[in-house]
Amino acid sequence: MICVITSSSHFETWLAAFLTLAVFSFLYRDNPFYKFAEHLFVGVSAAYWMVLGFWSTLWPNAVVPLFPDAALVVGATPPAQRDLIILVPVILGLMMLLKMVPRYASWGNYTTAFIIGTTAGYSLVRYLRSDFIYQLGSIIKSVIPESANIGLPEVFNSIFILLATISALYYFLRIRTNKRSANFISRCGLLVLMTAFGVSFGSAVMGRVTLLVDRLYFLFSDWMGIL
Amino acid sequence: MRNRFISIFTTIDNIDRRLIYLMLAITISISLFADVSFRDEPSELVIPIFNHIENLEPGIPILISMEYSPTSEPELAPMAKAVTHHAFLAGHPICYMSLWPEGGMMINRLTDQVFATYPDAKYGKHWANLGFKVGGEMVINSMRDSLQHIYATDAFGTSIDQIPLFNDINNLSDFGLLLSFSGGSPGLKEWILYAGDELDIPLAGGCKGVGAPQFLPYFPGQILGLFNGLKGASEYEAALINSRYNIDADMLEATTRMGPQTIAHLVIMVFLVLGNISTLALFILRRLR
Amino acid sequence: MKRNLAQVVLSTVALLIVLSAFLPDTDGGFSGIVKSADSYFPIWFSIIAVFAFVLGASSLIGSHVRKIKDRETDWQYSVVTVLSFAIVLIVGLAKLGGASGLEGDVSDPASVLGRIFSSVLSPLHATLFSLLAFYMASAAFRSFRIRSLETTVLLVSASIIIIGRLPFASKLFSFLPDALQWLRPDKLSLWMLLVPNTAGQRAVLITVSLGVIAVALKYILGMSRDMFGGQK
Amino acid sequence: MSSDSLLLLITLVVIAAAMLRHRDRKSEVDCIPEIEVAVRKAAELNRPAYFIPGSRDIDNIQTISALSMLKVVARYCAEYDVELIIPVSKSMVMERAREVCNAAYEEAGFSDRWSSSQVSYTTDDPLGFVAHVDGMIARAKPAVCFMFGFFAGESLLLAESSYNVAEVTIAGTAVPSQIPFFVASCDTTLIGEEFFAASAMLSGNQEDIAMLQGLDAGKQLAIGIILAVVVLSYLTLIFKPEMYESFLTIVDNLLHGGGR
Repeated sequence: MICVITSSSHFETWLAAFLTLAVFSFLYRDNPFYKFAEHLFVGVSAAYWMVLGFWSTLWPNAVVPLFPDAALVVGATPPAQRDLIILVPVILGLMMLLKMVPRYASWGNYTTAFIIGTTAGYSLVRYLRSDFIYQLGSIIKSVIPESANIGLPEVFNSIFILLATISALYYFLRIRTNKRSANFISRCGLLVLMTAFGVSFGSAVMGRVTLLVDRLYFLFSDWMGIL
Repeated sequence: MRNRFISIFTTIDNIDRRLIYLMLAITISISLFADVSFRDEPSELVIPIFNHIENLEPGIPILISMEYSPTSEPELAPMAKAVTHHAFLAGHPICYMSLWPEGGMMINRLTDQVFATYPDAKYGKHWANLGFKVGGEMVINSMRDSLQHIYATDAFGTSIDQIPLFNDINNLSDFGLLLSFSGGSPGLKEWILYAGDELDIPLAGGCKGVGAPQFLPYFPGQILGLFNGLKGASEYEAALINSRYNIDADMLEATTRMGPQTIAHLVIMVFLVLGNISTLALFILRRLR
Repeated sequence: MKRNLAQVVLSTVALLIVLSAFLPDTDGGFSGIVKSADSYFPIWFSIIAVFAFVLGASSLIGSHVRKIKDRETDWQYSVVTVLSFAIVLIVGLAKLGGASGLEGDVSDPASVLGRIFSSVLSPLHATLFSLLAFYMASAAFRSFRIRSLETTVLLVSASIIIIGRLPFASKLFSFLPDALQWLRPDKLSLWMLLVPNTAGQRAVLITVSLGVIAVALKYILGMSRDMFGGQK
Repeated sequence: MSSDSLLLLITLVVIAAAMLRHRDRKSEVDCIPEIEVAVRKAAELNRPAYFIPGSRDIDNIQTISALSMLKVVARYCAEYDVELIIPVSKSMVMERAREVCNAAYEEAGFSDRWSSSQVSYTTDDPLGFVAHVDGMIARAKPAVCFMFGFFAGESLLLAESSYNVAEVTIAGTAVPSQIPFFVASCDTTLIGEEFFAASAMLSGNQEDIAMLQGLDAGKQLAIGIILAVVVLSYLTLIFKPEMYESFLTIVDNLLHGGGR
């Protein structure tokens, strides 16, 4: 038994190493190994997410509320009663499938309407509250003094943040009019944005290199065993 | 003469991208084999965390919440490992938990590895694993009131009443330090908003290199300290090496990985400098005409 | 007519959600209904998304089967996709290999699906992400140049951060006099992360949130022409 | 009702009012010529154009916005007779993209140039999707790649692969952490809000211009609020320092949640 486990985990390491190399080979150019890995990736992951959707979304949230006994299949306690409201999304889902039948395709529009409606509603509320108001609050708090006595560096930083933010906002206000006529403030705003982008880019380098080192470590140590 | 320079710099200017890839891969591989490593220095971001654990009375438990998945493991696991080493050596029991479904697997991988080096470490006394609980900030909220309320058993199904580590723990306030190593949401941000800001216990955490801009503003007001990517972990390990503990530097993952990491940063910088020298040279040479 | 009805559905659903953000938290009455609708919708969406898988799967498998039938270039690889898709689907839906059969967790690491995840998907994810290290190097080499003020700013700010992350960054510049210690890349990178970066990020976040709000309002107020099949 | 609801409501009303106030502003709108130029280039080279509408589902507003951009791009492709390929990562996006393109080609009067198989679903996994699209792009050698919508870590994977083969790459996203990668790698990048505004600018519909008005009103409101509070805070600090504590509490309540 132990022998079977080690040999199969051996196989898994080889498979992982092969796929790692196949993906790396794409850096040189497209080739049969990459094509294989890519097509395997698509097939496996598409099915994987569908299976996950079926067992962790559809079964507990749609099948069980409609047929309480279905809970027994996955070893859960059945709910006390049916929850017929779940018929609404089920019907909406089926209506969307009608899009495959040209004659009834327009029925799917109601599903689209429902989906875009919820997306618009949630986005509106979430972005209004946790982005617009929240960020406005953060900017104001980092700019106004916390108490009457503050040091010179804090004053410098808060004035800097104030000017930088306003000029960046101003850049977005001006984009609609002709770019060539962009004035000094919006040019400064663009520079603020570019600084922020440079900082983000630089911060991300570290993380990605860490991942690369880890992959090479896997190849040399776990697979080849030469490290 | 001038034309020759122009052609040389034009070549540098348009280096085949594959040459950059190759150089990066070769230098990282060589530095892996050559065991290149650089001694880091503890920074102001991690020193408060280290000192806090040092000054905590032995026996007071620490909570580590691991919110990451295999993709961000290389960046975040070294932090959790470094803290685990330190807490164990300083005599603090550690309780692990996760708000991510993949977290359970991450905890097992980490504890298997770290505690294998300490033969006298005992599950239930020195460390315990509460596993993953679904609910994000709701989990944190309930833990604030009662730990037993949300975690009846540990990750392996043992009732937590039977685990000695939990004898004196009723809720989050009974921990000496809360740590969240987070690769996304829910994670450190939720811990700050729902535990750190609400309770009077120190909170610290770690994030990926890309996440630093998001969390730095919370320092030092709302978080004690921050592990900023792999560099944060290696800084913490530097503090550990400099300390009273007799720890084998080879066991410390971030310090060994930081060598190739540094080389890669240098290679990227060299290419940036080369590119700009060629831009500048071409600009001047063309002006000379 | 049908199109108008669909717009009514869209606006009603969206307004219910917006309303629930402004109503007090009570159980009964009108606001109770609105609040419960608000908590139902995300689950409904995920249920509909599972139904949509049928559309996606039929498109994916349909196109690959057609490729195999017509013996198009690279049709052999389509066999890989179709086969792996079918195998994983069967293995996963039947929860094969798990400790407790159908009662077990679908992503149980011991099940066949769990093992496929850890030996196929996990290394593929990790390797694709690690390619980014190479891509970042080549993209930076190409575009971080002193050609214009904007790209110079990109170059300088990214370089300071990269150098600031070196373990010996603080020693490298220790020759600086005390008054100029703030120019050390490790200190400077921290300042850049906290001050200019914060300002830029917040400006982006505020304008993005305005963009989202305006787009959402456009659909809710029925001002969009490209909603239901265009101008038929 | 939480204390920030007042400001929430004011913002909403200001933006909505600005959107509903019709006014002809066509002359002020600057188009984004790069998109049409890119499609024309594809026509000259007789190579296809790729459009990637992000890697998230339709419950993300950026995906919906990307589909509005798709309509604009599809119309150009129909007119210039450029083959448009749209790989997508979600089934519902596939459905919407097909409808949008169908409508765009019909409006342009070239329904015969469109087939719904040009939109293809791959996998829900964002990285699996990108791995496949990278492969497709390397083989098909498109002249133009458009990347609009929500992208996470996969942004640079797409951007670099398309840069290597395509003549022109144009991207637009509102994900702050991914904008730097597009800026570094693509020929043209629509940053954050520009991405939402772009489809409106290009379509030139009266309704879309109304949306731009809403956007501008929001930004003016934001700048106004920031300046007003800052000026007030310094005035309080100078003339009534003893009131400063309570002033801070009021600000805190109004902007609830804006914790630092």
